[in-house]
Amino acid sequence: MSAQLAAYSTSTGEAFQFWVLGTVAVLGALSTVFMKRAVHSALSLAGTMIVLAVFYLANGAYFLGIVQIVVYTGAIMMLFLFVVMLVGVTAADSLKETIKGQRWLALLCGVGFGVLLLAGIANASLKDFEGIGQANANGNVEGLAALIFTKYVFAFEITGALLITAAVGAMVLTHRERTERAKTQRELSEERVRAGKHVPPLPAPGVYARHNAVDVAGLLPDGTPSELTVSKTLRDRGQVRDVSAEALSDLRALEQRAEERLERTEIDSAPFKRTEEASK
Amino acid sequence: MENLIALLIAAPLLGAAVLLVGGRRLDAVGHWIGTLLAAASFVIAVVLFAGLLGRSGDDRTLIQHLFTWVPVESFQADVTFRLDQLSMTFVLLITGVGSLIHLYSVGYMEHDERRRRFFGYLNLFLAAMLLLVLADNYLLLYVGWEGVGLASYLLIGFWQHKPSAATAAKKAFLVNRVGDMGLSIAIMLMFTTFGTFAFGPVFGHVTDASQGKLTAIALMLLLAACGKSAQVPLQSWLGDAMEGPTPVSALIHAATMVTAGVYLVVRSGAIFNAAPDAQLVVTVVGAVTLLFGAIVGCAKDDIKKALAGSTMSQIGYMVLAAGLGPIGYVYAIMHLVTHGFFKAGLFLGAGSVMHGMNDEVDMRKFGGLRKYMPITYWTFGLGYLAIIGFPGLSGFFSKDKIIESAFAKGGTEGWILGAVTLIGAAVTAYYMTRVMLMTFFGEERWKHRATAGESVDGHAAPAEHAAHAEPHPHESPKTMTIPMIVLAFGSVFAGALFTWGSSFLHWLEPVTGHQEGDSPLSTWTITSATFVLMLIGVGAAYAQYGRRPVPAVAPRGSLVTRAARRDLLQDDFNHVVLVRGGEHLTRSLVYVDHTLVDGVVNGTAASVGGLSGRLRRLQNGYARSYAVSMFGGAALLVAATLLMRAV
Amino acid sequence: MSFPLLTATAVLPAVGAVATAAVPAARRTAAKWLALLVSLATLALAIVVLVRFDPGGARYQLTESHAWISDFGVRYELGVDGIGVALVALTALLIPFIVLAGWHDADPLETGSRRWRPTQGFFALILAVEAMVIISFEATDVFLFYIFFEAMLIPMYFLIGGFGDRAHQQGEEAASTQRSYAAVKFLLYNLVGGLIMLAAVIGLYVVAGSFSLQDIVAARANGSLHMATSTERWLFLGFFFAFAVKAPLWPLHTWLPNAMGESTAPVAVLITAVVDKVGTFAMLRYCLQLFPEASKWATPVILVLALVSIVYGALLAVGQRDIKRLVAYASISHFGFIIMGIFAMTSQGQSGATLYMVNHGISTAALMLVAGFLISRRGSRLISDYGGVQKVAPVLAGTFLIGGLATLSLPGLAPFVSEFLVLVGTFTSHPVIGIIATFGIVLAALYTLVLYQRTMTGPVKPEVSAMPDLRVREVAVVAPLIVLLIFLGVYPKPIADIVNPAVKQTLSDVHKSDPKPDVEAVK
Amino acid sequence: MNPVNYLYLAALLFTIGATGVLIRRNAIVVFMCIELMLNACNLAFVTFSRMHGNLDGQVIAFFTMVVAAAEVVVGLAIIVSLFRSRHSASVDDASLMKL
Repeated sequence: MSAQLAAYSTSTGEAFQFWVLGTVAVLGALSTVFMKRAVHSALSLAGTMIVLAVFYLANGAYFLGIVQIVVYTGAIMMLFLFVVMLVGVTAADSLKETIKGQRWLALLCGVGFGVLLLAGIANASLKDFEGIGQANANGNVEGLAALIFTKYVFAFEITGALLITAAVGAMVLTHRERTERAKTQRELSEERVRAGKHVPPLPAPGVYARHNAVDVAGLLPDGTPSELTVSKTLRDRGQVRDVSAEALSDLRALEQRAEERLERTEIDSAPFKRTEEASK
Repeated sequence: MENLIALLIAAPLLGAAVLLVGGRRLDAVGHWIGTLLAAASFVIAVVLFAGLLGRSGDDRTLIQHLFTWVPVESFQADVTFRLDQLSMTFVLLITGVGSLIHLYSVGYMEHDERRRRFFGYLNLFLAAMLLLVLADNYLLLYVGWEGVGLASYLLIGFWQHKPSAATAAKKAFLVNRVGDMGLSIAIMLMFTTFGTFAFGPVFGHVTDASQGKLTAIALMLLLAACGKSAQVPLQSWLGDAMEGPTPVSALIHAATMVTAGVYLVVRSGAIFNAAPDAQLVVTVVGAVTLLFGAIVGCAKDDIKKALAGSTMSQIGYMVLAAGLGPIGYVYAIMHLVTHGFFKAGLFLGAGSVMHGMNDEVDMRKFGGLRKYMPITYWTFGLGYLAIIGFPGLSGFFSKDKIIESAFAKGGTEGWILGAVTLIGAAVTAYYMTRVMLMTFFGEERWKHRATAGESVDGHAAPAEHAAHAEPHPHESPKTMTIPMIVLAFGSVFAGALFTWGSSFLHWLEPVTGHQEGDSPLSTWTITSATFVLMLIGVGAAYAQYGRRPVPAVAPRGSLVTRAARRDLLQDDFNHVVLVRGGEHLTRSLVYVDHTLVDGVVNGTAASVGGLSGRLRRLQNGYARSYAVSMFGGAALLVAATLLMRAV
Repeated sequence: MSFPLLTATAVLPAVGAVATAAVPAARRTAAKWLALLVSLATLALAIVVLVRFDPGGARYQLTESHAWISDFGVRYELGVDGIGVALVALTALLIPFIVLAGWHDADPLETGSRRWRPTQGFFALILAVEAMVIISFEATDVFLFYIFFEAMLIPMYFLIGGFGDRAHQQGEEAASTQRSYAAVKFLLYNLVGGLIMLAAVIGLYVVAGSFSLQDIVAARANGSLHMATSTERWLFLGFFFAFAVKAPLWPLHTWLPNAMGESTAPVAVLITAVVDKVGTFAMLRYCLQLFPEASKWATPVILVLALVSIVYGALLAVGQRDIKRLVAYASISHFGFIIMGIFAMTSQGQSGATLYMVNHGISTAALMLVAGFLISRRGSRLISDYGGVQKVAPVLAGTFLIGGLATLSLPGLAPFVSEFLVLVGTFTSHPVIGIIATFGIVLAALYTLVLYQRTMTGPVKPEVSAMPDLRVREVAVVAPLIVLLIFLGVYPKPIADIVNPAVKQTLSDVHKSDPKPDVEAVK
Repeated sequence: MNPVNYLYLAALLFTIGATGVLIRRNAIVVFMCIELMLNACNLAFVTFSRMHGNLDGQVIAFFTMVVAAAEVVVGLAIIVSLFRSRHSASVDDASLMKL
C-alpha cells in the first residue's frame, strides 16, 4: 500500500524515486530547451511530464497524476506534435543567437532567478509538514470534487466557459475563408492543357514490383531515377531514396547469370554498350 | 442751477455720439447738428454765467455730484463737477470760441466728404475739454485731459491719407502721454499723501503735507502741463500738429487745449504756493519756452508753423505768470483768454488765406493779399496788433500785467524774468510783423508760377478741386468771415473790458487768490519800455521784409535761423536718441526673446528628444528581448521581496 | 437642496459641446447655431448667478458640496466669491462673441488644400473649454480645480493645432508646421507647470489632510493647521509656477505669441481673454489664501517679474511685424499689470487686478477680433501688408481704433479704471515699482498707435483697395463689446461692488491692510 | 526525505523553462517551454497541498491544467496562422513592434 504510505510520510523508496526521476525530469527539461529539432523537444517534454505525473501520484494527487498523463501527455503534447507536423519538421532551426547579447542576458537572468528562487525556498523554513492523508481520507477524487463543486464552483464554471471560448477561438483563428469558388476537375485539366505541360498525369513512383514506396523515384528506361515521380515534399526534405544503382547492379547480375548458363562470351559486351548508348 | 452743468458737457457729447455713430445718412446735416449743439452748450454757459454773476463773490462755486465712479475702499473717485469762476471763464472761452470755430469750419471743410466726422471730432473735443475744466477731482480731470488728447489726435490726423498727418497725430499723442504719465503719478502721490485726489480736501490739507511730497506732486503736475501746453522740453509736437485742418489749429492748438496746462497749474495753485522750488521751475520752463517759441516763430516760412511758434511763446508767458504764484495767476488766465481770442482770430485768418490760395501755406508764396481778401486782412491785422501788445488792444493789457508781475517777483529772479518777458515782447512784435508783411504786403509772389502750385508740405485738402495752376485769391464765405470778425472784436476789446475796474481780477480772486507784487519799476516805465521794444521789433521786421522784396525761396540763413527752422534741433535730438535708440532696443529684445528665452526651452526639448531617440533603440521589437527585460524584472522583484524578508 | 445653479453653468456648455460634436458634418450650419444658442443660454445662466449673488453676503455663495473620492477626501465642491462670479460672467459673456466671430473660421477650406476641418468640432471644442474654465472658476476644492485646470489643455491644444487662418502668407504647409509647433509648445509649457502643481497639490494634501480650500483656509486661520515655513514656500512655488505659466509671466511667456499668432483670432481671444485668466484668478484665490506667508515672502520677486513683463512685453509689442503677435505681447504686458496688482497686496491693487481681468478680456476680444476680421480679408498677418484701410473700410478702422484705445487704457474706456487702480495700489505699497510701471502706459500708446498708423492710415495700398467694410455679423460681434467697454469705463461701480468684499477677505487672509495716507484729508 | 525537494525541483524546472523561452526562436519550442513552466508550478502546488494537508493546492493545479489546455489550443492556432501568413515559426520574424 505504497499510496497510503506516500500520503502520510516520505519513505526511502520515494526518496530514491525522487532522485532518479528528478534527474530524468531535469534532463528532459534541458533537452526540451536545447534539442535542435522541435520533435525531439516535444518528445523530451512529454517525458518530463510523465515523470511529473509520477511525482503527482507520489504526492498523493492521484487524480491529477492521471489527468496529467491523459490530458497533458496524451492530448496536449500530441497536439504539439500535430502542429509540428503541420508546420513541417523542417531542418533543425539553428540555435545561433541573432539578437546581440540576448543569450548571455537570458542565461544571467535564468541563473539569477533560479538561484534566488532556490534561496527563497531554502530560507523559508519548511521543515515539518502534515501529510495529505487526512484530506485524502475518503478518496482523493471525492475530495477534489467536494472542493471544486462547492468552494470553487464559480471558477470551475468560468474555466468551462474559457475552454469553449478557446475552442471557438482556435477554430476562428485557423479557419480560412475561401474567397473564390474551388476549381472543378474539368477546369483544372483544361488549365493544364492550355499550359501545355504534363498533360498526362505525373509518372507513378516505384519500379516494377520491387519498390512501390512513395519515396523511391521511378527509373527511366536507362535506369536513371526521375525526380518527377516523387512528391515535392519528400524531394524538399531530401528524403528521396535512390535505388537506380542497385537496380542496375541487379540487372548486370541477372545478365551475368544468363551468360553463364548460355556460355556466351563474345557478345557479352553488347547489352552494356546498348545501355551505355542509351544512357548517353 | 447746478444741474445745468452736466448739460454743458452732455450737449457736445451727444453731438459726437450722433455724428460718429449716425453714419452717412447724416452727411447732409451733420455739420449743422454739431454747430448747433456747440452753440447750445455756449448758451447754457451764458445762462450759468448770469447765474454766477447774480451771486456774491464767495459762493460762486457750484458743485454737481452725478454718481460714484470708482469706489474701492479708501479710493473713492466720484463724477462730480465744480463750476467756479475759474472754470466758468474757461467754459465761456471754450464754448464761445468753439462755437465760432464750428461755424467757421462749416465753410472751411465744405469740400471735404468726411465733414460730418470732422464735426463729430470737434464736438468730442468740446465735451472732453469741458470735462477737463469742470472736473472736481484730479482723476476726472485726467479723463478730460486724455480726452482732449484723443480729440487732438483724431483731428491732427484727420487727413489720414497723408502719412505726415498720421505721424504728427501719433507724435502729439505720445508726447502728451509722457505728460499724462506725470499727471497720473501726481494723482498717485496725492492719494498716498492725502488719501484722496478731490480738489477740496487736497487743497484744504496742503499745509499738513511734507514739503518734499508737495514739491514732487507739483513737479509732476508741471510735467503734465508741459506735455499738454507744449512747453519745453515736451514742446516738439505742436509744430507738427499744424498738419491738422486750420480750424483745429485755431481751436485746439491755439485757444483752448494747449492752455489746459496753465489751467492745471492755476487750479493747483494751492499746491504750488506750498512748493516754492516747484514754482521756480515753472517760471523757468515758462521763460525758456517763451524765448524758444519766439525764436522758432521768427524762422518759419509756413504761416501756421510761425503762428504755432508764437502760440508756444505766448503760453510761455502764461506759464511764467502762473509760476509767479498769487501775483500772476489772474494775469495768466487773463492773457490766456485774450490770447484765445486773438490767436484764434489769427489762425482763422491764416486758414482763410490758405482757403483762398489753394491751401498754400508758404508765406514766401503769398504777398499783397490785402487787396484780395480785405476782411481777412483787417481781422488778421487787428489780431496782429493785439498780440504784439499795441496799446489799447487786449494783448497790451494782459501782457503788460504779466511783465509787471515778472518784475514784481523781486530779486534777481524778478529782473531776469522781467528781462526775458520784455525781450519776448520785442521778438513777438518782430515775427508777427514778419508774418503780416509777408502775407498781406509786398508784391504778389504767387503770380506766374504755374508749376509751383504743389503745396510745400502737402497741405492739399482731400477733395482737391482747385487746379494746381495759378491761385485766384478770393475772400472766404460768410460762415468763415463772421467768426473772424467776432474774434477780432474780442481781441480788440477783451483786454480793456477785463482791466476796466480790474473786473477780471475781482472775478477770479476768490478762486485763485491774488496779491499785488511790488515791482521795482513803475508801471509806466515798464509799459513804455514794452512799447519801445515792440516798436523796435516791428521796425526790424519792416526793415527786413517790408523795404526790400521777399525772396520766393528761403535763403540759407544763419546757423541760428537754420536751427530755428528745425525747431532748434529738438526733433533731431528726439529722433536720434529716442526713436533710433528705441528701435535698436526693441530689435535686440525681439532677438533675445527668440534666441535666449525661447532658445533655452527649445534646447531642453531638443535634448530630451535626443535622449528618447537613444532609448528608442531598446524597443527593438523582438518579443524575446522584451521577455528578457520582463524576466529580469521578475527576478529583481523576487530579490526585493527576499531582501525585505531578510531585513 | 436647491437647484445646482453653478453646476448647471458648467454642465450646459459641456452637454452643448457633446451635442454640437454629434451634429452630422452635412448639417454644419446647424452645429454653429446650436453652439451659439448654448453659449447664449450659458450667458443667461451666468447672469442669473450674477443676480443671485449677494455682494454683502457670505464669502462663498451658491455653494454645492458632494462626496466624490472619499478615500482622499476629494469633494465636488463649488462656490463663487465676488472674484469668481465676475470671471464666470466674463467667460460666459465672451464665448458667444467668440463663436459668432469664428462663424466661418472652421468652414472646409476651398479645394486644393488637404487639411480637414471639422466645423462642428471647432465649436464643440470651444464649448468644452468654456465648461472647463467655468468650473475651474467655481471649484473650491483644490483637486477638482486642478483636474479642470489641466483638462482645459486638451481642447485648447486641438483648437490651436487644428484650426489656423484660412489664408496664410507662407502657404499651407509652412502654416500647419508652425501651427503644430505652437500647439505643442502651448501644451508642453502648461503640462510642465501642471505637473509641478500636481506635486504641490499632493504635498498640500499630505500637509493639510484635505483638499477643501475653505477648510484649509479656516484651519490656517484658527491655527489648527500649522505649516513649516519652508514647506509653505515650496508648496507656494509649486502652485505659483503653474499659474505663472498660464498667466503668463515673464520669462515663461514665450508660448503665448506662438499660440496666439498661429491660431485663428477667436481662438486667440479664447486663450488670452478666457483661459489665461484662470492663472491670474488662481493666484488670487489659491496662492494668496492657502499660503499667505509665502506669498508675502515672494512678493518682491514677483513684483519685479511682473514689472519686467510689463515693460518687456510692451517693448516687444513695438518690435513686432505680425499683428497677432503684437497683440499677444501687449497681452503679456497687461498680464504683468494684473499680477502686479494682485501682489501689490492692497485693496486697490487687487480689485484693480480683478477688474483688469474682466476689462482686458473685453478689450482684447474687441481688438483681436477686429484684427481677425482684417486678416481674414487680406489673408496676411504682416502689418506691412496693410495701409490706408481707414479709407476703404472706415467702420472696421474705427472699431479697430477703439479696441486699440482700450488697449492703451484711454480714460473713459474700461481698462483705464482697472489699470489706474492697479498702479495706485502698487504705488501705495511699492512706490518705485509703481512709478516704473507707469512707463508702461506710454509704451502701450506707442505700440497701439504705431499699429493703427501702419495698418489704417496713409495712402491706400492696392491690395486693400477692394477690402469690404465690416459685415452685419461682424458688427454684431464688435458693437456690444465696444458698448460694454464704454459702459464699464464710465460706470464700473457694479462690478467693483461685487469684487471689493472678496478682495477685502483675501487681504485679511494675507493679514494685510492698506497703508494709511500721511494726511487724513477725508474722514 | 523532505518534500521540499519537490519545490527545489519545481524551481529548477521553472527556471529552465523560462530560459528556454528567452533562448529559443522557434515559436513551438517557446510554447513548450511555457508549458514546462506551468508544469513546474503545478508540481509546486501539488507539493504545497501535501504540506498543508488540504486539497486546495491540487484544485489550483487542476485549474491551471485546464487553463493551460485552453491556452495551448489558442496559442497553437495562432502559431499555425502565423506560419501560414509568413512561412516561418520564428518569433524573431514577427518583430513589428518596433517604432
